[in-house]
Amino acid sequence: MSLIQFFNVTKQYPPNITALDDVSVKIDKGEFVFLVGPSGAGKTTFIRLLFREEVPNRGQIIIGGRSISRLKRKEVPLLRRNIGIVFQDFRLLPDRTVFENVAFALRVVETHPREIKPRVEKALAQVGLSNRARMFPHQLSGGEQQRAAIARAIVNNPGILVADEPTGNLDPATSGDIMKLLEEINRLGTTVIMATHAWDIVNSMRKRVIALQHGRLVRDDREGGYGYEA
Amino acid sequence: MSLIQFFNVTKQYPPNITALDDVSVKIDKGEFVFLVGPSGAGKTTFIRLLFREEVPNRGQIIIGGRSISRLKRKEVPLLRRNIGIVFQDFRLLPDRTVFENVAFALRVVETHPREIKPRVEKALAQVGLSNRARMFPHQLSGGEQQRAAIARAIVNNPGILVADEPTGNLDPATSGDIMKLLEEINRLGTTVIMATHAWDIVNSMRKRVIALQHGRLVRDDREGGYGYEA
Amino acid sequence: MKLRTAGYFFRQAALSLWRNVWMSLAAAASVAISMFLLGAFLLLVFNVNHIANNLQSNVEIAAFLQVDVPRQVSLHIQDQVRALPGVTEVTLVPKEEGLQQLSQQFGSEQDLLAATGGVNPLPDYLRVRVADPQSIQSVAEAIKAIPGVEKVNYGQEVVERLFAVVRWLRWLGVGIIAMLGLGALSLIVLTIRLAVYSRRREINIMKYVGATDWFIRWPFFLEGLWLGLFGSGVAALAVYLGYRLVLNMVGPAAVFVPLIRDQGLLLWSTLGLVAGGSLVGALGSLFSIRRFLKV
Amino acid sequence: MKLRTAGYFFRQAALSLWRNVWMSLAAAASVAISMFLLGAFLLLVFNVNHIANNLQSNVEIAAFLQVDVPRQVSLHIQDQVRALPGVTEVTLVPKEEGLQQLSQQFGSEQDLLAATGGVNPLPDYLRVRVADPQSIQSVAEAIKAIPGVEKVNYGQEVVERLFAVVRWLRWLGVGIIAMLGLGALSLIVLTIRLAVYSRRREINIMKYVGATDWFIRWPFFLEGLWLGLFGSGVAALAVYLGYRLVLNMVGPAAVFVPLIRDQGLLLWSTLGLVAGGSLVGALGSLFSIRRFLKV
Ligand SMILES: Nc1ncnc2c1ncn2[C@@H]1O[C@H](COP(=O)(O)OP(=O)(O)OP(=O)(O)O)[C@@H](O)[C@H]1O
Ligand SMILES: Nc1ncnc2c1ncn2[C@@H]1O[C@H](COP(=O)(O)OP(=O)(O)OP(=O)(O)O)[C@@H](O)[C@H]1O
Ligand SMILES: [Mg+2]
Ligand SMILES: [Mg+2]
Repeated sequence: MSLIQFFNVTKQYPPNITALDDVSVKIDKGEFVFLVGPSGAGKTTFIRLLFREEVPNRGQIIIGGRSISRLKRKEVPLLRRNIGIVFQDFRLLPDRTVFENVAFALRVVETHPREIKPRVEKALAQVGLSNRARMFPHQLSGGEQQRAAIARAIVNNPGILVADEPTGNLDPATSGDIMKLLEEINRLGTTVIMATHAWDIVNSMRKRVIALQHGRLVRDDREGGYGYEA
Repeated sequence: MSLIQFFNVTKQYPPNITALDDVSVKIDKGEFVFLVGPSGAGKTTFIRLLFREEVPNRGQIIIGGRSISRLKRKEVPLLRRNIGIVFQDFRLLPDRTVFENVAFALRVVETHPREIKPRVEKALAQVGLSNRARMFPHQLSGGEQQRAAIARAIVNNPGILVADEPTGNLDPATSGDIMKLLEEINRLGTTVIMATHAWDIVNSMRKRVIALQHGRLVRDDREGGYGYEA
Repeated sequence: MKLRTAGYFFRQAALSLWRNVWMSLAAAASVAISMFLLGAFLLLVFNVNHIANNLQSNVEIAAFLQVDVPRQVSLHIQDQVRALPGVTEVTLVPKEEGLQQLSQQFGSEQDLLAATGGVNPLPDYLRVRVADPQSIQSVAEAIKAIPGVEKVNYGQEVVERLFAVVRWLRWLGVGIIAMLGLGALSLIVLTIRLAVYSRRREINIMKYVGATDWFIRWPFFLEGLWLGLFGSGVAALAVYLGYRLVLNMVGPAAVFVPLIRDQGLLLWSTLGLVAGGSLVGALGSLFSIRRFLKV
Repeated sequence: MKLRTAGYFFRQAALSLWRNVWMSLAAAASVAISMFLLGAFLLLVFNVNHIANNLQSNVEIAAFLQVDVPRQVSLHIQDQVRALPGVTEVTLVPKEEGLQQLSQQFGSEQDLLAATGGVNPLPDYLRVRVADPQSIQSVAEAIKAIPGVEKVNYGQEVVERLFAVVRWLRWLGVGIIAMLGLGALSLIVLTIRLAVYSRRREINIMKYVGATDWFIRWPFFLEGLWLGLFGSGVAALAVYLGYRLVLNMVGPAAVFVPLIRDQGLLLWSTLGLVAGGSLVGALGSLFSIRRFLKV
């Protein structure tokens, strides 16, 4: 059975915006999936539904065999802990340092304090931010904030890693490093779903590509390239 | 005389981060300049100094013949009104609609109300956001927010347009449209300075490229390509 | 500033209140509570003062005449006392009446007169009221100087005591009002600061887009003004209606508690509340955004 | 929750207060002002009540005996009265002393006795104090029933009047405290709501990263607790010192204003303030984040 399943999912925002329109898709454990589509196509909405920031108006989302619309309120945090998320707008806690922001993902699962420091430091090193650990988000450049968000998403070794535009603020060299990191993580068994506009990365990696347009699934290729014309 | 002049500008952030290091550069009226460099190189800092969000620790910045470190407090808004800015983090007013956010740039210069509507509508049409005018920033996708920020920057026909990563959240097609728009604006006489990581755009446009690395100016080519190795 | 810009400010302030409606309500409620407390105590202190004045002006002087003074002379002395400046009322209590009162007190009416062999040992006396309680001592002395007056008594000790208590009450009232006024002021300013604080980013953004300080200030000023106006308006209404309620409730039973029933005072103090609240709101708002304008 | 997580919560709450230091101070100041007002009025009402009790228990019964009762019988009656339940003090005022007092009142000492031909027309009387002012009427009636007692007088009218005023004062006091308590409660809750409101995004982010509700709540709960503790601690200290100051200032002059000098009450009410403030702060904080947890 697939790890993630969307059955005829439709998401509408008030007043009358259909962000996702009857989308059905299956993603298996260990897959690496690119989510592409023009601005406003529904990529972020797809991701929001995954970790239940939003619930669909119609259709079903099954993750690990459970319908997430049916999760009890107390179970939602458990779902989210198993999903590492890189938000398009970073969503770092403004009054905590980079270190604390990354550590927070470990704290919520009550990791032993002795473990926290080395694991956070490793994650920060992986994204090249070791020398910014003591700084606050507003003291970072755009790319550095993005990398901090990535570090927070991976520190917990989640089963699923969802990244919304994780290279949007990064130069090509750093982007390359981050992509190598994501591939590495994927190789170790984590399912990776990444929304992106970076056609060069998509084209060079030849992974599965899911293309959205106007909220509809228009293409789903095993080893696809960038592009979303139906 | 050049429109914008940096003389040996150094900007340090506490505790000991040198974001810009002895940068001297001249930009003439009507130029189109790309600002490139790896994440954390100092591009955003360069832009912040331009509109006086920050003041340099050493060196001088002259815009239109005036040293902007010597501006009186009341003159700062006048400087800013002549510079349209697209922020890397958008900085839209959260409790105003897209229309009101764009209109705000006109209101501060006390444009006649009758003029405001058509001009805002034209700017929104130029970035392809006409159908999102009544929505609030948090209801927009990342790319849509970016375009709203661009609309606000251009609505006022500023003498200088500064854009920090204006295509970071945009798909290639929309990016192309935005670049055409910026070129058009530049052709009409506006000086455009754009920080970006989009090497494909930089390479295809063959405009002036200023490259920063670790806060230092490492390259300044008339018709350059992307790249910042010294 | 052009006139049409003013219109924009008004609309903007209203919109802003509406879009932060939850925060606006919290701030306005805070203003309302503070101003209500202030208003309620203002009226309380006014009333305590009123009652104290009342008590004081009820103080009487008893002037005992010499025992052997004939009734004719007593009446003459009464006229003399009545002519003294500051005296409002003089009643002559003839010795017969005095004895009757005394007898009643001991509960043996006939016995007392009988016991003394039909001789009334008491003097006539005058009950004197003065206009200004503060002048009681000097009036007493003037009366004492009149020939035929044996002793003047106005319960010196009790009166001194009463006056001390009243003085103390007045100071207490002033202290309470000052304390509550300061408290209300600080609370309103703090509330508005917190409300503005949660919008500090907004102010920054405005500055970055080229708005002048005044352009940013105006809508905030108006917002503060309206918050203050609304909050203290509610408070004033509550104070007004609450006081009317108290008057009605205490009303018939309160011969002993003479409350102020003057509509003017009530109106002026509620108006004062509203004006004060609005002012504090507007200025508090201006003051609070100051630190965020420095960018 | 593991124990080490508790340590993290404590550090997190402290850090958070420190990083939002400006907001924390505003909120704590708001708590302090509200609680100070409440505390000050609490003591005021206690004192007014105390003074009123004092006044009431100063009320005496005067029991006039029959004029012809011999001194021996008077003394016997005194013993009988003393044995009545609720009576605390009985003083016999012999008729000689009574006459002297009366004479002094009229300012003609010798004349009065002389005028009556050396015959003292007055009866002996007893001055009776009771433990509980409410029982004064029943005691008076019991005394009246004793043979040899002619008339019992406790200034019925005045006492009724005094009791009415005191009752009124008590209700007023309860009303004021209730009003201020409610006001302080609302002000603290509103303040903390505003403080939490400005951090709503932070709460959202925590939820998105997989924090359980309680994991988010704890530090906020502690923050609220500390804000309340600190604010009301300052208030309690101010009330305590302020009251000592008032005692010292009024001290010698205040024979007329018998303030409570009981350290226990002062201590308990300040402790009560601190406990109440902390509780309201903590619960207000919990209550305020609730709506932001629903994501
Ligand atoms: N307020 C601040 N306090 C301290 N350090 C800061 C602050 N703002 C920026 N920096 C540091 O200054 C350096 C330059 O930052 P800047 O934002 O100019 O980089 P950038 O070239 O825009 O990078 P990016 O492409 O990632 O946006 C970074 O290393 C950043 O951490
Ligand atoms: N809270 C909301 N309320 C109303 N409309 C919304 C809301 N969030 C998103 N939308 C709309 O839904 C559509 C899809 O948004 P989404 O964020 O999923 O796009 P996206 O594919 O991530 O775009 P981008 O590449 O620009 O980030 C957009 O048109 C957007 O305006
Ligand atoms: Mg998106
Ligand atoms: Mg930048």
